[in-house]
Order: sequence, then structure tokens, then C-alpha cells
Amino acid sequence: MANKSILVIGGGISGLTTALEAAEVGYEVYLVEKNPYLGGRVAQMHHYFPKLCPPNCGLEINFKRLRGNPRIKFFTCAEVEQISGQKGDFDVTVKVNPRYVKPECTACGECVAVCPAERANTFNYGLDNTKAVYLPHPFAFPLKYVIDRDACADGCRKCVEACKYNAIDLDMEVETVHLKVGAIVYATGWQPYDATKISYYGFGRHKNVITNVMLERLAVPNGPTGGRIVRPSDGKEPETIAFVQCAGSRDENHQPYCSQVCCLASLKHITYIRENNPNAKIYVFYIDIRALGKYEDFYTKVANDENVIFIKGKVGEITEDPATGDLTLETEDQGAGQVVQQTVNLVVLATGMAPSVTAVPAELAVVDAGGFVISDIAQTGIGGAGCAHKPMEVSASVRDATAAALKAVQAVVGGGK
Amino acid sequence: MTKKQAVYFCTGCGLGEALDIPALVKVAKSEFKIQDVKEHPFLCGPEGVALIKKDIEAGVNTVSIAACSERVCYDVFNFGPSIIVERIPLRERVAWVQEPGDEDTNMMAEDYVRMGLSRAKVTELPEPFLVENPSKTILVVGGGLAGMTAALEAAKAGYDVVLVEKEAQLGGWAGKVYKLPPLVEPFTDLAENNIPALAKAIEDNPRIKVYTGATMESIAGGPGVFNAKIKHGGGTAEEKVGAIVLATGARPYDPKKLTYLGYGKTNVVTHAEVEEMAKNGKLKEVKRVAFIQCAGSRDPEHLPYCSAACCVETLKQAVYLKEFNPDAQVYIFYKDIRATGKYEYFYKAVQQTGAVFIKTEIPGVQVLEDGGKLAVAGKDIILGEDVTIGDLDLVVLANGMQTNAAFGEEVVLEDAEAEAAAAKEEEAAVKLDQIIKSNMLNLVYRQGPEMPALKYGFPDSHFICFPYETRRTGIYAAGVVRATMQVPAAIEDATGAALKAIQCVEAVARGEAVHPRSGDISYPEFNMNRCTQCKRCTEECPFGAINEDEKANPLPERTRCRRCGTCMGACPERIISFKNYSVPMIGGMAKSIEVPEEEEEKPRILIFACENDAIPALDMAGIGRMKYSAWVRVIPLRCLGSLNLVWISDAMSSGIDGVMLLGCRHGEDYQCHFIKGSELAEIRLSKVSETLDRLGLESERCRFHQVSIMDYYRIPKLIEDFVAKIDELGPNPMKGF
Amino acid sequence: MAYTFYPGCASEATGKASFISFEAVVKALDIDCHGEIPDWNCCGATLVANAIGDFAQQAIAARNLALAEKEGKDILVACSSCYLNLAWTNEKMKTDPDFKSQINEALGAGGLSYNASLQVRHLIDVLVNEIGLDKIRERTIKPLEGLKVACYSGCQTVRALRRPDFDDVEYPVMLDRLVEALGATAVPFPMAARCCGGSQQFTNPELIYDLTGKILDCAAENGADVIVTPCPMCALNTDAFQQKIAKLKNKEYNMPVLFVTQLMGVAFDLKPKDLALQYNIVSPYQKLAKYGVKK
Amino acid sequence: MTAANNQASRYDPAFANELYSIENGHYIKQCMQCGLCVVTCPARHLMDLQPRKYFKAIQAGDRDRVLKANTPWLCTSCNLCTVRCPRGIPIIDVMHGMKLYLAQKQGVKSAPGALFSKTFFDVMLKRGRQWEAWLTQMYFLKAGPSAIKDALKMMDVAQPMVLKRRLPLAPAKTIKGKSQLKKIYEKAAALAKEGH
Repeated sequence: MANKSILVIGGGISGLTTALEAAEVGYEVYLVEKNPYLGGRVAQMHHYFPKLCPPNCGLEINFKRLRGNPRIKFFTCAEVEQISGQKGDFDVTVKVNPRYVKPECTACGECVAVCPAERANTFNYGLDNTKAVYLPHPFAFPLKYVIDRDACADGCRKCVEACKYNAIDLDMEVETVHLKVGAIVYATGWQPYDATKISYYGFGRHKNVITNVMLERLAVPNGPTGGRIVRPSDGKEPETIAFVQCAGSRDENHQPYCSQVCCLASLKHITYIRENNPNAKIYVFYIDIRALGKYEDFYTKVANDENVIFIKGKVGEITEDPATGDLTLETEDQGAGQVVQQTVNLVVLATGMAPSVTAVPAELAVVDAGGFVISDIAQTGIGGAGCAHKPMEVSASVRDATAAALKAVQAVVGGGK
Repeated sequence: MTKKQAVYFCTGCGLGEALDIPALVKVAKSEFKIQDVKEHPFLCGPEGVALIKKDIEAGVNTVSIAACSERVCYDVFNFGPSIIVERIPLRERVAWVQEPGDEDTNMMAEDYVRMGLSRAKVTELPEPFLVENPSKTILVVGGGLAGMTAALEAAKAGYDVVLVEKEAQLGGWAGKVYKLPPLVEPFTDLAENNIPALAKAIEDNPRIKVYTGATMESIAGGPGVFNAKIKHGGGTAEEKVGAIVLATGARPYDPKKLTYLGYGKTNVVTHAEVEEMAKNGKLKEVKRVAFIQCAGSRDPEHLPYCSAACCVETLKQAVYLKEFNPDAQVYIFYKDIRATGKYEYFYKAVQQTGAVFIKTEIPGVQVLEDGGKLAVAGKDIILGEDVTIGDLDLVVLANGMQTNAAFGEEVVLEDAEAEAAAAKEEEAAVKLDQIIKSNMLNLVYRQGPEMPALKYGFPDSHFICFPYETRRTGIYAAGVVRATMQVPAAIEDATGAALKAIQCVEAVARGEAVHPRSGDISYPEFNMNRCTQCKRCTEECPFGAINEDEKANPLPERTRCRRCGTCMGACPERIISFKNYSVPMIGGMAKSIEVPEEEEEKPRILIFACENDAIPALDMAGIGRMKYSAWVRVIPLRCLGSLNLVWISDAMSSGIDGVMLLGCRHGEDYQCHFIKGSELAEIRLSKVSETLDRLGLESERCRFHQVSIMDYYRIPKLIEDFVAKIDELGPNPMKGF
Repeated sequence: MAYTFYPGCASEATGKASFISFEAVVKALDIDCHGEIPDWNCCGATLVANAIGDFAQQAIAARNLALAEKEGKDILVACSSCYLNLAWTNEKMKTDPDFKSQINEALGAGGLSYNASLQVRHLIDVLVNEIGLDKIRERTIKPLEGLKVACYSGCQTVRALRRPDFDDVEYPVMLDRLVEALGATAVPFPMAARCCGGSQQFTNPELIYDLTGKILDCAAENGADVIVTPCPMCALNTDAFQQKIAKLKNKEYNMPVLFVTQLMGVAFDLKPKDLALQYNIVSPYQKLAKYGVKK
Repeated sequence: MTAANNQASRYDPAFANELYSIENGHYIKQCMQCGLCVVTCPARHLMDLQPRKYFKAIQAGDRDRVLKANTPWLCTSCNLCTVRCPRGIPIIDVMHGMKLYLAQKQGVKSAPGALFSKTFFDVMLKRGRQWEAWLTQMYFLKAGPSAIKDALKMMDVAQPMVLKRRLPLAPAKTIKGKSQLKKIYEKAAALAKEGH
């Protein structure tokens, strides 16, 4: 008999949605997330466009739905290792990596106080550090600490001694879980395109060239700067900022597709900066502004701000003045019909979405040249949802993930083709 | 059910050190007469849980856990559906935000214990509202691409579907096109129009019943029990359905309004006309063609929004022209080419046909007649000069779209209008939903016959995280009726809407609420004896869940209810309550707060906070060990819409010095998960000022703040500011009376 | 790894020093590269395609590939322009079946064919990735301590395959690593892969003055003692035009331009004749004196 | 010429199609006018039409401007635009095609670059390899009197070259397979002509 449970890989907004929507119909769902917390990429965002509301608001509702739904079982620190079988009858091996912190953790935080070691804070894109034992972020769900063993000092057991609840086990080992499911949805999301690959923009060489995702962390009150948008080089508030659109998108040397969200994301980032600094002057260098549907209203709103200047022209070179850390962008201003040099304090690269790399079994699912999972879940039992499926914004991801839930249901009831 | 209460105090996580636990135990034992009161150093650990379970085996059925917030350890403290669990959040809301060992800290903890126990004393286990033989059939209104997709996808998942299309044939707009834009990799080749195939699949599917040439005469009832009357073939068919997908599509923007772009001149046509020409083979003779993008769209004088699909549609039609006539030359006047995502590949493919793209300002191009031919003149922005493309056989206006939901008169509810006028004099009034009589659903709802409209007439939804959020429970809008979108998006949207409809019928069958309180089985009960027919509950319900009879008695449609409690907050007679959430229950919590005598100089401030955003934010303040005033006591509400003013007047008359409301942002970009809850609460609060003044109390003693979940770092400051204000005002003169 | 050598036309004239020092370095490092492609012809440089089109030029370049295939060894190229033409033609032969059959049809007219079995490798690539920096470090007898070098890879060196497979196409680093293995210091040099103006000396001399001038300025501003390059065209423009540009800009550069193999020869303490420094226009002797180099 | 006629010639699809059909010319169609090539080009300041506008003018079919533009002759084949072009246009290859087209259309003497390239090719085909000193002399001879002045201006560069034996005046070796090379070239040229 066909197995009617559904596996969702990835616990970001898409994965949570697919899992919850299917479970609220009445299906049993397994959710596998590689991070020590659920929420994925959106948990790192300051605001959503166009309403400029915090992602944690919607995540909180989803976690509430999850807490109240006995049909979902989720794993954090977990990765799918192997998939075999076929639609309606998959065998899945899940590797659960050690968190080194047991479920008994009460999140009291005593361990952090005694921990002597530090690690780069990946949640903040390395913009600051945490202790080796850390809470991934204040809203982390589940609210449990985790240890980065690579960062621990040799033989250090200070956290173990400090924990009153005996919740730390430094010898924890990888566990393997075997699941039997009828359908599998990849909702592994996206990662920012690696900006160092666009070498002429100088990311990694010039300190004050940052990416759009880093700007999110700078803007958020619980980020590395407490919500102050400042330059990495000197901590000063930038007065002039340039946005470089299509940094790695619509580019056959990088990602040939349009990432669909970067225009709106930059417009949103402009609102952060303008709120931060009423004098800030902003330049946006673009090929086409792609604000579909009602997002046009948001574009209009930002475009009406006289401190924001839109220049059609893809940025070529970005050079740094080592003395000031200021940056000069060279672009063809097509409206003016000439090459312009614009010097600014901070450059934000609107890097696009690359699908998150996952071990998708080629014999069972279809992956396109860009790495997106495109097979029809109803037909093959395996497919993608959200940004693992194609580049898109949050509300489209939720829509896609909801559709994927129905496709998964069809796969397990045998209603697909 | 006979209650057997027990209370458990956790002394872990610093609670034991920060609080005088014996004093708290005393509150439970002496004030609440509870015998089973235990403490444990690690209550959420296996031993602690075993301790509770042992008591449950011995007959305890109402468990109060004085430890951490309900947002954590939810799983370890879940003892099954027959056990009431109340959480007293001493950790996040007392010990972690106050000075340990302080007298005021302990008073605060004691009050939280009182509030928790008084609530536990009266709350009851809810029982689900179950309708008899709920229908699990999905009604899809609209037989275009989105509607057909929703119907077929729901049927494939095993559900019966009724599909209603007003025209004689299925297909809608998509049925009339020659071909569809690329739908699959590599996104460079046009897709054959699959509408006939879809129609065939629908015809062949025994689960789908199709009514063509049919419209909705009326829809009454609610999820699981909708009674849909379908006007069809001169008569009326009746169907009992469980949930509805609204997929009535959009229509092209009226080209008659585009005379400034030459419409009216011979051979100036719209996208739709080109489709027809393609189908009839009339493009063979067409050699030189100009497309004008954003004809009406992105134009404040016409459609301020972007119609989303026109760029790709034009690219598609450019391919037609080449297909029919390889010598055809296409010029595209555009503002931005919005071929998003993988349609970038299509854009490139169309460029490879030799189409010329001219970036220009759209109101600004001119269409001229030029000796029997047409010419388009405008500025080529990126060539930096004026251009005129002449000798054109055809000029195509990419004329965008408008939702079908936007056509029709606006509903005016007579009495509501009068009331609104009266309320206006009082300044604050609940804004009524805009409902346009578009003749699509014809709901027999007291609030009007269609879905409430958002900006530009698009019906639900407004949410980013929950695009299927809807203000009419069980009715999900999908496709271009809901928002402008490209073809693949419409297909996904319809599939998602089908899932939501299915989910709704399953939830109704289980007696559960749908989003956002999914799984909640509690529901409001009306004590009709005391009803004064004031109609506030029917007017204020954000989901249109309550009808009225002729005498203005409320007729709650239970399966439409979303359990937010807005009706409970609205009711001046307090006749509406849930088993586990009621006016007396929350009032009782407020009253259980011990108000010190004036001389003690210990003011008390009561905070009513939204449990969706403000409460998590307060928890975050706790996790961040932020400190705030020890005078405050927080009571969570399902939604501030459930705030009943009697709580405020009771609190004031019992000597509480100030009341603070923490709700979600409202207005155009509202964040309230129940649409209007926080807005209603603020309006209600403004109405209470008068009463307060009458009592000789300063209305500044009540304050409303819009906060988001991320405002946790700001909340301590808001509290401090309010405390300072109360200090300035001095003690509540009602104290001690 | 064994190679057949493609010297290129410059090896017989403007880039003679490159050829001579190359042979010496090959010997010193014991690289298995003991012969030229028999009867090799001009690759077409940057100019032939202008006169006959890309395809015909690539057919001409492919003659060399076909001749080399008979030797059965990969091709080692020291000249960047030659590398560009040969490597790109080779790449297309490997990846584009239509192109391959067309080229083979053309080669067939001369009784040749090429099965695309070879790799075309640039000298720098082979030195860094095959021979290895360790071996070069080991062979260095006179570490060039204190010598500040602007490593001018040149544009065509790194862009041949239009992919960053062998080095970053914009900000190459291999030459820097190589020079550092010799004990010298590679100064920051953002113009490392920027154009010198190429072969426009007669057709658009202003362009050479302008672009080469910028490169010289950049090297000078970053404190370089010498410029090092593998490319004969880069060397020609920066060396032979240096005086003229200096005069035009009213500046003094005195910036010797060495082929990378010449610099290696210095560090390897090879014989003066092997260094071929007598061909340099801007005299390098003063800057190299402390490493034992005499006229 | 009326304004309308003038406009018509600015958007002449026949001319655009003619250029699309030259070797590598079809790539021009896929230019999306991002302008990256413009900022990338080291010779842009000397160009009448910078690359993006040049492609736009070709797409428009703007015959006059395209034929007059010095754009391709300033291309140094540095390849930077080609490796950067987001639409994957091999811009230097397109420029090669344009230079060949212009030389055929307007004659090799119409542009110094055309003549130099042709001379380079002639020397190469004749000998199998380049002889730089000979090439230089041939070029200035063919270019005529005005070029002699330019040549003289170059003497300060040429003299040290000669002194340092970097412009050997003695002819370099010729290859054995000269006729083989010629046959290959002729066949390739014929195939290329068929190809478009």
C-alpha cells in the first residue's frame, strides 16, 4: 500500500508552508532542516516588501501552527542523505547532526556566560561573532542552544559544568533516521549568489562593498550593529549609497535568469536607509526595474523620493579609495548618454538567488541547469517548492509551497498522472 | 467536568533565586485553596514531567505550570486533549525582566500566579462544533485557466468539484488565445494552447460537474454547508458545497480609454485583437508592427499598477508575427521589460527574432496616421534621440488588465451608513469593507454579496506570509481576479487555492478553525436572552461570519468563524463567550490583581497584549534580559479585537492606575492577523475616554500602542514612558473604593 | 607531463628575449618540452580575423593543432596572443561538433585533420599548476628579496578560455604567486589584466600612449621596480614605448620590463646570455645589480 | 531628404538584417542594452559610438551612423567585454566580423586598421609567419604619403628597437607548408562564406 506521509526538506518559509498546509489537510509530514532552527533565510530579514513588516510575525504564526499540530514531526540539524524507491514508496535516510545540546536545554543561557571560545556569526553573515555555544538568534525555534564544536577549545568542558540541567553532551554523535514516505518536496531555498565571483565589483577586496543580504542584518535591531546601517570599514553612517542591480543575475557568466526579487529588495533597502538617515542620497543602477503588479506602487513611492536617483546602466568597475574607503562606480548613464563616475560611501550589490545545493537524486527528480528542482511532484513524487523550484519572492514562495502541498497530496493519494 | 486543580512551580532557570517561591505557594494554597501545589528544580526535565503525570493519573485534570512562557516547552507540557494546561510565565515575564529577590518582583509574580489560577479555575475544555454531513465538494466559480486548474487539481486529490462558468464554453480568456507563453524549460518556445486539453480532462473526470452558461444566483451558509444556487439553462440548480475557489479572472483594460495612444484609428488594436487575428490567420499580411507597452498600466491616470503579464504577452505575439510572416518586423516601445525569472530566456529568444526594443516614456509616444499606414513617434531614451517608426501595418496596445471583481456598484448598507455617519461625529468609526457588487458570488451575507475589495478592486489577500488569507472564510480567490500575474503564477495560484479549499472542508469536518487559529476547536456561543440587537457583532466581525434575522438578532454561521473573539469584544452586553475564553474570565484575571493602597506608592498598570505579536515580543524582552517596570501586569488576548471595554472600566474602578494596549499595526499595511482587531480596539478605546472623564479619571490613563513582534527592544521604553505619565498623573482616585 | 612548444612569430623578433629565456628556464626546471611544433605557422594574432573573419583565422590556427597532434603531446605556449588563438580554437573544437567538422573540412584541403585530443597550456599555467611553486622555490638560488614587481599578466593571458578556469579573468594572481616564489614582492597592481592597446601602434598610436601610459603609471604608483609579463605585445608596448610616453606625459618611469622567464633566470642564477637582457630597451641592469646581474 | 525619410533610414530593418547575416553578426540581436561593455572598453573615449550604442544602432538599422563609426577599428581584442557580456555576446568576434564587412564594403584603404590587418594577413599567408619589420614597411608604403609622416613620428620608438635587434631586418624563416596553409585558408574562407 502506498505510503501517505510527506517529507519536506527545508524548514524555511516554503518548507514550513508546504509542511503545515499538508498537515492541516490531515496528512502526516516530516520536516527536515539543516540549520539548528526553523525559519530559514527569511528569519534573517529585517522587513518584507512591500508592507515593511517583520518576517518573524508570520513565522511566529507558523510556529504556533506547528506547535499545535500533532501531524508534523520536525528535525533540525538534519540533512537528507539518501533517497530510494518511487512515488508512494520512498525510503529516506536522514542524518541528524549532533547539536551537542540535548532537548533538556531550557535556554537559560548559563553556558554562554562561561564559554571562552568564539565563532563567526553565520546568522549575521559573519558580520560579528558568537560564543561557541550559542542561540542561533533571539527568535530561534526551537529555543535551544547549539554548539559549534569546531570553535571549541581543546578539552574545554566549561559549558558542561555550568549547565544545571545536564543538557550538554559534547560527545554526541550523528544519528541516522530512516523514514518511509510517499512524496518528497524539496524546499531547500536559496543562497545569495557568491559576489566574489563578480570580481570587478570588488566584493571581498573593498570593505564597503556589501551585499543586499548583509544590509538586511545591518538594518535589523537584533543584528550586529543594533540596527544601525554603517560602513564595515569605519562604522560610520554612509551619506551616499549606490545599489548595483543584477549583480550576478541576468548574466550568462553568472546566473542567466532574472532573480525576480532583487529590484524590490533594493527598493525596500532604500526605505531602510532613508529611515536611518534623512539626508542619505541613493543611486540605483539598473537595467530594467521589475516591479510586477501592485509592487509598482512601492516602486512609485520610492521613485518619488527626491533623494533617490535611478540610473539606467549596468555598473562596470568599482574602485576603492584606500584612504577614505569610499568607492567610485563607473557606469554608462544611458539617459544622459555618457559614462559617469559616481563616488559613494557604501555600495550594496543586489546579488540574486542561487538555489541551495542539495543532494537531489538525479534518477528520481529533474533539476534544471541552474540547479532548481523542477519535476512535477504529482507525477514523480519528488519536486521543488519555493526558491528551490525557481527564484521568487516570499508571497510567491508561499503560494508555490501551498500548490506543492496539493501536488504532494495528489502523489500520495495516487491522483497524479 | 469536575475540576481537580494542581499547581507546579519550577525553580530552575533562576526562578528559585529570583522569587520567593514559598510566598507564591501560599497564594495558591490559601487564596485559591489548591491542595496539590508542588515545586521542582527542573520541571520540564523527565522527573518534573513524571511528577505531573503521576498527579494526572491520580485524578488531576487542570494543571497550572508556573514556569516559562507557553511559547516554549509546549510539547513536554502537553498531557493530551482531556487535560487543561495553563501556563504562568514567571520566567520570561517576571524573573528575567525584574530585579531578583526584590519585593516588587515577588508581588508581580504573585499577581501572575493569581491571574493564572483565576483563569484556570473558570476555563473549560472546548468541544468542537460539528455540522452534520458537511460537504467536502469544492465549488469553483470561473472556468478560465485558473478555475479549470483549481477544479482539476482538487479532483486529482480526490475531491468532488462543481465548476461554474458564465460563458457557453470553458476556457475564459486563455481559451481565446492562439498560443500560451513558454511554460516549461527552456522557456524559449511558446506553449500550445492547452485549454482544449484541460477542458477534455475536466469533461472526462467523473468527480467534476460542470455548469456552463451559468452564474451564481446566490450562495448561503458557510464552509461545509454552503448552499449554492446556480442559474443555469433558464432554471436554478442547487449544490451543497464545502468551500469555494473564486477564479473569475480579469478583463483587458478598456481600450476606448486609450485614444491618446491612437486607439480608434484603423489598425490600432489590442492584445486580445491580435490573438483573434492569429487564430484566424490574419497576421500573414502584417509586415511592420509596433507594440506599445504599459498602455494604461503604470499610469496614475489609468491603472497605477503594473499588469504583470503584458511584457511576456507582447514577446509572445512578436513570435506569432514572425511565425506567420518571417519577414515581419516588430518594434516594441517599452518602459522596462519585465520578463522576470526564467522569462529572461524568452526575452533573449525574442530578441533573436530581430525584434527591436525602444525604451521610451509611454504616455509620450504618439500614434500617427501616415498615408494609409501608421507611425509611432517617441523618444528613444537609450539612443538619445526622437524616433518615428513609420509605414506600420499594425500598432498593438499592450492594454493590461483589471480584475473582474472591480466592476459593479459599491454596496451601501443603509443602516450601516447611517451609523457610520453618526459614528463620524464621534470621530472614530470602523471603516466598512469596500464591497463591489460584481455579480460573481452573490453571497447571502449580511455584510454584502462579494469578497471585500482591497486596493484597485482586487479581492483578498493582502498578506505576504499568507497569500490565501481571506476575509470570507472558505472562499479563496485565485488567479488574475486576485492580483495581476503571469500565466505560470496563475496556475500555481489556482493549485494553492484548491489546497486551501480542501483544507477548509477537512477542518470543518473536524470542527476546527482554519487559519490563523487552525486547529482551534473553541467557538463563540451567544446567550441570546440578553441580546439587545445592537448589531455590533455582525458589523465588526472581520470575516462576515454573523448574519442577522429581520429583528436584527445575530445569526452566527459557526463554520465561517475564525475564533478571533472580535464579536466578544464588541458586545456591550457580554453575551458572547468561548468555553476557554470569555469576558468574565479575562475580567476575573484583571480583578485578581492585588492593588496596593495608595500610600504604598505602588501603582499598577494593566497591559492587554496581542498574543500573536506583542506577547512574543515581551518574551523576547525576557530572553534578552531587558528590564522594565515592576508595576505592569500583562494579560494576553487572542486578538485585541476581542478587547471588551468592560475590562478597562472594571480595572479602573478597582484602582488600577493605567491600562496599556499593545496591538498590531493597522491601516493600509495592517499586520493584524484578524484584519481589523487592533484597529477596532483603538477605536473602542477612544470611546472609553468619555466614560473615564465622566468618572473623573484622566483619559491619558489608557494608552494604545501599535507594536510589531520585532519591537521587543522598544517595549521597555514604551512601558517606562507610560509609568512616567502615570507618576505624573498620580494614583487612581478610585483606589480603595 | 610532456609538451610540444609553440613559439609564435614574436619569438623571432620583438619577443626574442622571451624565447631565449624560456628555453633556459625549461632546461633549468627540467620541463619535458623539447621541440617546437614542426613547421608551425602564425596563429593569426589579433589582426588576421579582421581581414578574413574568425572562422578562417581559426582554421589557420588549427593547422598548428593538427601538426601538434601528430607529436601526441600537449601544446605549451608562451605568447599570450598565440595562446588565446590556439586555446580558444582548441576549446571550440572540443565543445562544438559543427565547428569541428567544418574546421576539419578546411584542414582536409591541406591533407590534415585534428581530433581535438590535445590541451593547449599557457606557460604560467604550466609553471604554477604542473611544475609547482615548490619546485620553483627550490630552484631559486638568488631569491629576489626586496625586488618590487608589478605582475602584468596582460589581458589575453587570462581571458583565452573566457572562463576563470586557469586564473581570475579580471584580477589574475598566478603570476604574482610565481614571482613571489622567486623571493620577490608582487606589489598591488590593479591593471594586471588591462589592455596596453595591443597592436594598434600604427593605426591608433594615441590609444597605446593612453593605455600603456596608465599601466606604467599604475606600476609606478604602486612602487614597482620592474614590470614582469609573459606577453610579447605587453612587453613591447610598455618597454619600447616607455620613453615616448614618458616624454608625452612629462614623466620619468625608468621601469624595466622583463619577461617572466628572464626574471626566473635571474633568480635561478642562469648565465647572462640565457637571460637575454641585452634585448631590453629600458635597461634593467641597475635594478637587478644586487642579484648579481651584470651587463 | 525629408525628416520622415531620414527617420526611416535610422530604423532600416534591411540594413540590420544585412549585418545580422555577417559572421557572428547574429549575436548583435541579443544585446539587451545594459551598457556594461561601454564602461569595460579601454578605447571607449575614442569611439564615435561606444559598443552598446553601436549595437543599438545596428539593431535599429541606422546605416549612416554604423558605416561612419570608428568603433570596431578601435577594438584592441583585449577580450574584457567578451568575458563580461551578460548576454554572452562574443563582442570581439562581432567586431572582427564588422571590420571584415567594412573593409569589403569600403575598401582596405578606408581605415588604417583595415589596411594594417590586410597587410599583416598578406605577409603571413605568403611566408607562413610574420616578419614584423617587413610588415611595418609594407604598411607604410601602401598607406601612402600621409602615413610616412606618421611613420617618422614613430622613429623614436623604432630606432631603439632596431638597435636592440628586436626588429630584425633580415627576413625570418618561411614555413614549408606555405601552399598547404593557403589551401586551408581558401577552403575555410569558402566555408565561411557558405555559412552565412
